[in-house]
Amino acid sequence: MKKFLNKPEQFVDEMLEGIYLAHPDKLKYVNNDLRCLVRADSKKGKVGISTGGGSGHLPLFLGYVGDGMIDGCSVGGVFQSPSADQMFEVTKAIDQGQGVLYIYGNYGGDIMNFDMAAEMADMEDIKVLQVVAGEDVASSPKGEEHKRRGVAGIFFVYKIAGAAADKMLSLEEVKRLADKAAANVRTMGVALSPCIVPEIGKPSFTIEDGQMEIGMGIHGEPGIDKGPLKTADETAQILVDKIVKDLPYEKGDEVAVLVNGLGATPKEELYVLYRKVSEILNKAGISVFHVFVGEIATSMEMAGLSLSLLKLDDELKELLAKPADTPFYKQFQL
Amino acid sequence: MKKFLNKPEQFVDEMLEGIYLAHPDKLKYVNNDLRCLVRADSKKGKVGISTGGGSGHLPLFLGYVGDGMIDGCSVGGVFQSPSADQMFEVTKAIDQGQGVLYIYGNYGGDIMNFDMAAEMADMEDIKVLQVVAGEDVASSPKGEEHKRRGVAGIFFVYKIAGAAADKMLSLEEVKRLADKAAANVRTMGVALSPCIVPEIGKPSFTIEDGQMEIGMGIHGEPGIDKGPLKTADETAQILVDKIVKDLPYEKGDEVAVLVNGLGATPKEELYVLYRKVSEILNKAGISVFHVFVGEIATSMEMAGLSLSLLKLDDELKELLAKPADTPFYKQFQL
Amino acid sequence: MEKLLISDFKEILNKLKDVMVENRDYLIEIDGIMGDSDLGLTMSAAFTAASDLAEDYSDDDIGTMLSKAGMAMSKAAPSTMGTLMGTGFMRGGKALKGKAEINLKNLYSFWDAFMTGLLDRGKAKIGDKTINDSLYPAVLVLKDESDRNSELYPAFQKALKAAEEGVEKATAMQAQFGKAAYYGEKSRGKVDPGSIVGKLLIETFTDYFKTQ
Amino acid sequence: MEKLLISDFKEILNKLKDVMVENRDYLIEIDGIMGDSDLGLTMSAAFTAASDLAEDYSDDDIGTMLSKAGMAMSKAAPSTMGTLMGTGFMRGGKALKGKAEINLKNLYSFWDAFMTGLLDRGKAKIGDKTINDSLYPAVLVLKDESDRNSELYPAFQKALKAAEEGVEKATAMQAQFGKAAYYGEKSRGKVDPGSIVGKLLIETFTDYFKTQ
Ligand SMILES: Nc1ncnc2c1ncn2[C@@H]1O[C@H](COP(=O)(O)OP(=O)(O)O)[C@@H](O)[C@H]1O
Ligand SMILES: Nc1ncnc2c1ncn2[C@@H]1O[C@H](COP(=O)(O)OP(=O)(O)O)[C@@H](O)[C@H]1O
Ligand SMILES: [Mg+2]
Ligand SMILES: [Mg+2]
Ligand SMILES: [Mg+2]
Ligand SMILES: [Mg+2]
Repeated sequence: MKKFLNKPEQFVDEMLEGIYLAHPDKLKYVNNDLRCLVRADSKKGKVGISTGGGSGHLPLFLGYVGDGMIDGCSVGGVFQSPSADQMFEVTKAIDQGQGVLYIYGNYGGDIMNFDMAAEMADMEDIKVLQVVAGEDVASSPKGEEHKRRGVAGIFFVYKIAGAAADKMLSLEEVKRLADKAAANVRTMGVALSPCIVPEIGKPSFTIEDGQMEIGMGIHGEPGIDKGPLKTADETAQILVDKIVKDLPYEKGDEVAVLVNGLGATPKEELYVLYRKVSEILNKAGISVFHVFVGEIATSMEMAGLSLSLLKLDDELKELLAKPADTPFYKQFQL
Repeated sequence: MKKFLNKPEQFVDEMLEGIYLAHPDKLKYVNNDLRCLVRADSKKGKVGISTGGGSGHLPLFLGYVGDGMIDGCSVGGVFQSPSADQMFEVTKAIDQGQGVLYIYGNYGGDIMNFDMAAEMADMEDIKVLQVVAGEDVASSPKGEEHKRRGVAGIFFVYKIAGAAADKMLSLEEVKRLADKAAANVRTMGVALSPCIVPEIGKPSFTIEDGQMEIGMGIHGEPGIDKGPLKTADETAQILVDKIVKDLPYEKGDEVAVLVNGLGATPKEELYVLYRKVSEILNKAGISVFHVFVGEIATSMEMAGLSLSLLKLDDELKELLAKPADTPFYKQFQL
Repeated sequence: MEKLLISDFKEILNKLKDVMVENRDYLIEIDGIMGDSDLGLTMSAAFTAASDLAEDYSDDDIGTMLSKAGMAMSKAAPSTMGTLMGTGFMRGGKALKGKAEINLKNLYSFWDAFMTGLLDRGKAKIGDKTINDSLYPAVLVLKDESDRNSELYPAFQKALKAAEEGVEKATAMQAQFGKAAYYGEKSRGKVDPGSIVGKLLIETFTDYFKTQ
Repeated sequence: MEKLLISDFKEILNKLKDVMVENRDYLIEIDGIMGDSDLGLTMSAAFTAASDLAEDYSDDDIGTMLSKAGMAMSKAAPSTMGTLMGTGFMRGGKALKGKAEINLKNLYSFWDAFMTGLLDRGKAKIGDKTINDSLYPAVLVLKDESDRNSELYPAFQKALKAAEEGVEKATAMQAQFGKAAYYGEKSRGKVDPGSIVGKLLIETFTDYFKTQ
């Protein structure tokens, strides 16, 4: 294991200490718990948006806490859910009387804990609604969408919900828009190499030399096809085909595209892939409103990438285009 | 070699095609040559700033072409200088009669080619001045600063020069400020794993299991100490000590910090390192104006990081704080 | 009929901690096959927290102590199994609230509430290849035995047998929940790590009663 | 005295291409020791571009053809050595501008201008462990031989010997320029890849004259 760390069991807390030291004007923690992260400033009277999940995916999840995006995040151990308790503390800290929307990925541990947190919030009369993001088409077939893993597409859900809350819309309305984004996004990924959880110290799965795994999840969940490394163009074709057929995205549709690096894969390769993605979408008559290329949801040092499409309509487009400014994500008006 | 690519010899051009497809409103190329990249729009009457260098370092170099930063970039093959010819084409495209400043790293091939390009520009009466960035303290001892490699610190030089040009300062004045930034920045890096040039297909250097190389350059140039992997805190201590002593940075100084990931190293680890950097600087009485954490200058999938400090005064601080908006780098007013 | 005091539950929680620590590597290994290899870490952390809490607990209310142990577990290990254990102990403890002495009937009501907590929180059904598939049959046996006023040790021996059979059955099932569900048909034939945890719970109680 | 025509230079550029392609892997290997392993790639690319240009060149102006070949080289391979080769051929070609026939005297003036180009562009001095250290001694020999009106083949044989000795000397030097300079003292005893390129240039000319 080649990592910059001190004691593996201190990894997450030391990372958080570094984050608070680096961004003291933007982020703080509540309840004396580094893992209960909230915005240092906040817009009064706004619906609160909170997320949470395991560490090891930066900028996911906490990186989207900031202006125009979300308000708080409970932080788990590497690939571990934070506790209901922590989620509840964040909820209390960001509620401004307008209620709080939870947005999180479709993982057992997270669901149970957010459910528990919502029960706790209910007992304190904080109105909580939940949006579970699950859009990895490789993780479950059509018809069983509710079983799908949440991966990089959650970025779009944050962005839409964040912009909606910023417009001072109601909790119900923010949820409606977040649900719409979640329903209109599809993702698929491919992995070339594993990653190492510091406390485990060695990869918990392997991908052989010269092999790639199509559809692998961001914690190494199995994909749908393990086989010899394909070219960038072939890979793009497989990802686009599967995603486009699933929703389906159709001729005349307008989409936002996200080409997400999982960690070790350089930006150069993401652009080589996008070249083909753009060509295929263009041929299919699907137009691209904007493409995001970079590390949006990672698995530490895993090599690989994922592709997400978000189908847009006027209201989603308007919200997606709004600026955002967090320590990890900056966007000028599109 | 596990990479998303088609033919290795097409890697750079396909990457560029992807980049132009992704950012059509921001970037274009001139002279029918994908490798002569310039801003799609531009501010009239401004001093032009151009850079160039080998591919494989995204967001370096072309990623800093955009609003508030630089105007053009000639793009070489992976780890290869672009040609003088290409540099000259970019020069012609971005000159607005106020002259052009070349900012590039201290590498033999780049120097020779930019020198040739400057001769060509001179023949066409385009005024060109040059700033060579070389700040890697591990690459050459104090007293031999002119031999030092240019690495991530060039980001600060772009930022300062870009903001200066944006203020419509003269070529000489922009150069003065860029030189000042270059003179006040120091960097040192450490590598954990090598990277692969696509056309070569295998690593051209190795770092053994459990080993790290302190002071390694971004093309695998040898460092000053190869030895067992150190903890994040020990690594931070070594980097800060060497950098601080070199300039030297002193009690009461105000600095900007850059913790740069070389490629595969996750952001999590950069923050674990920054935690200690912050502590050491704090103890030394050096205050941090702003810290940049992320991938600013990479070596494809190399694992490792570099630390840069820029000593600030009022004029540098004002320029550093200005917003910037390129497809690869976005900064709101600090 | 035998009575259990708060000291017994402190001892049982202590044993549970030991068992989870002993099985740390084994749980890591089996969770690594279709999961994320954390189960050994989380169960050790959860039961260490529970045992620490119990040790420090100075009152004699068994139910409250177990509820608090559950809260401590879900804070210490917010993974699927940690949260389920936390929920189970919280709900089970609630069923024993105020009690300083416990018999098999009470113990059944603990396990019944524990099980209901798991089903509520996890939303998995019997047959979905989870901890439910080893624990639920064991709890059914405890109901029977409690109705028949059995002794603790033989009752738990039978429950353990049911849990062990449950592990076998779960092995043959296709996972519908948790990370293993991504393996679909391929999950058949592989042991479900959660079902092992269910069995370890019952086994630890059983072993404790044996030595009394 | 022997005369070289444009056809000879086309043939020599063609041979240079072959030599660089044959030595591709060797140059990659030696550049890999303290450099970036690209020398085999860049020299093949540069001389292929030069040879292609020469093949298509339809005039009889040897100097212009060589200058253009230099431009093609620096476009095709803008690395250190590619740029130096480009500069060398551009400057050398300029010295022969307008000539359709070449003798040893002219050829010396080509190499003299070539060498000056390298020193100008690269700013390295003799003794800095670069191509200069094999090429400069060879060019000095050519000056002598040209002053003495020697035949082409023996003149180049001697120049080649000087280049070979230059390679040996360069091996012992400490690198002051290029990537190898980062190795400081450690660069001593390791062959300088650029010096090999210098030797290959002279060797290819020599071999060509031998077979005439
Ligand atoms: N919804 C659920 N209800 C009950 N048990 C579940 C559920 N989902 C998963 N499990 C059990 O959890 C076990 C894995 O636990 P754990 O390792 O803590 O999960 P994770 O690491 O995914 O959070 C599985 O073997 C299964 O028995
Ligand atoms: N300034 C210089 N002047 C002359 N020759 C140089 C100079 N710098 C480096 N060289 C030569 O260039 C050789 C390496 O060439 P090349 O592989 O093209 O360099 P790079 O890959 O660094 O651009 C060295 O072996 C040395 O002989
Ligand atoms: Mg990364
Ligand atoms: Mg990267
Ligand atoms: Mg697990
Ligand atoms: Mg080289």
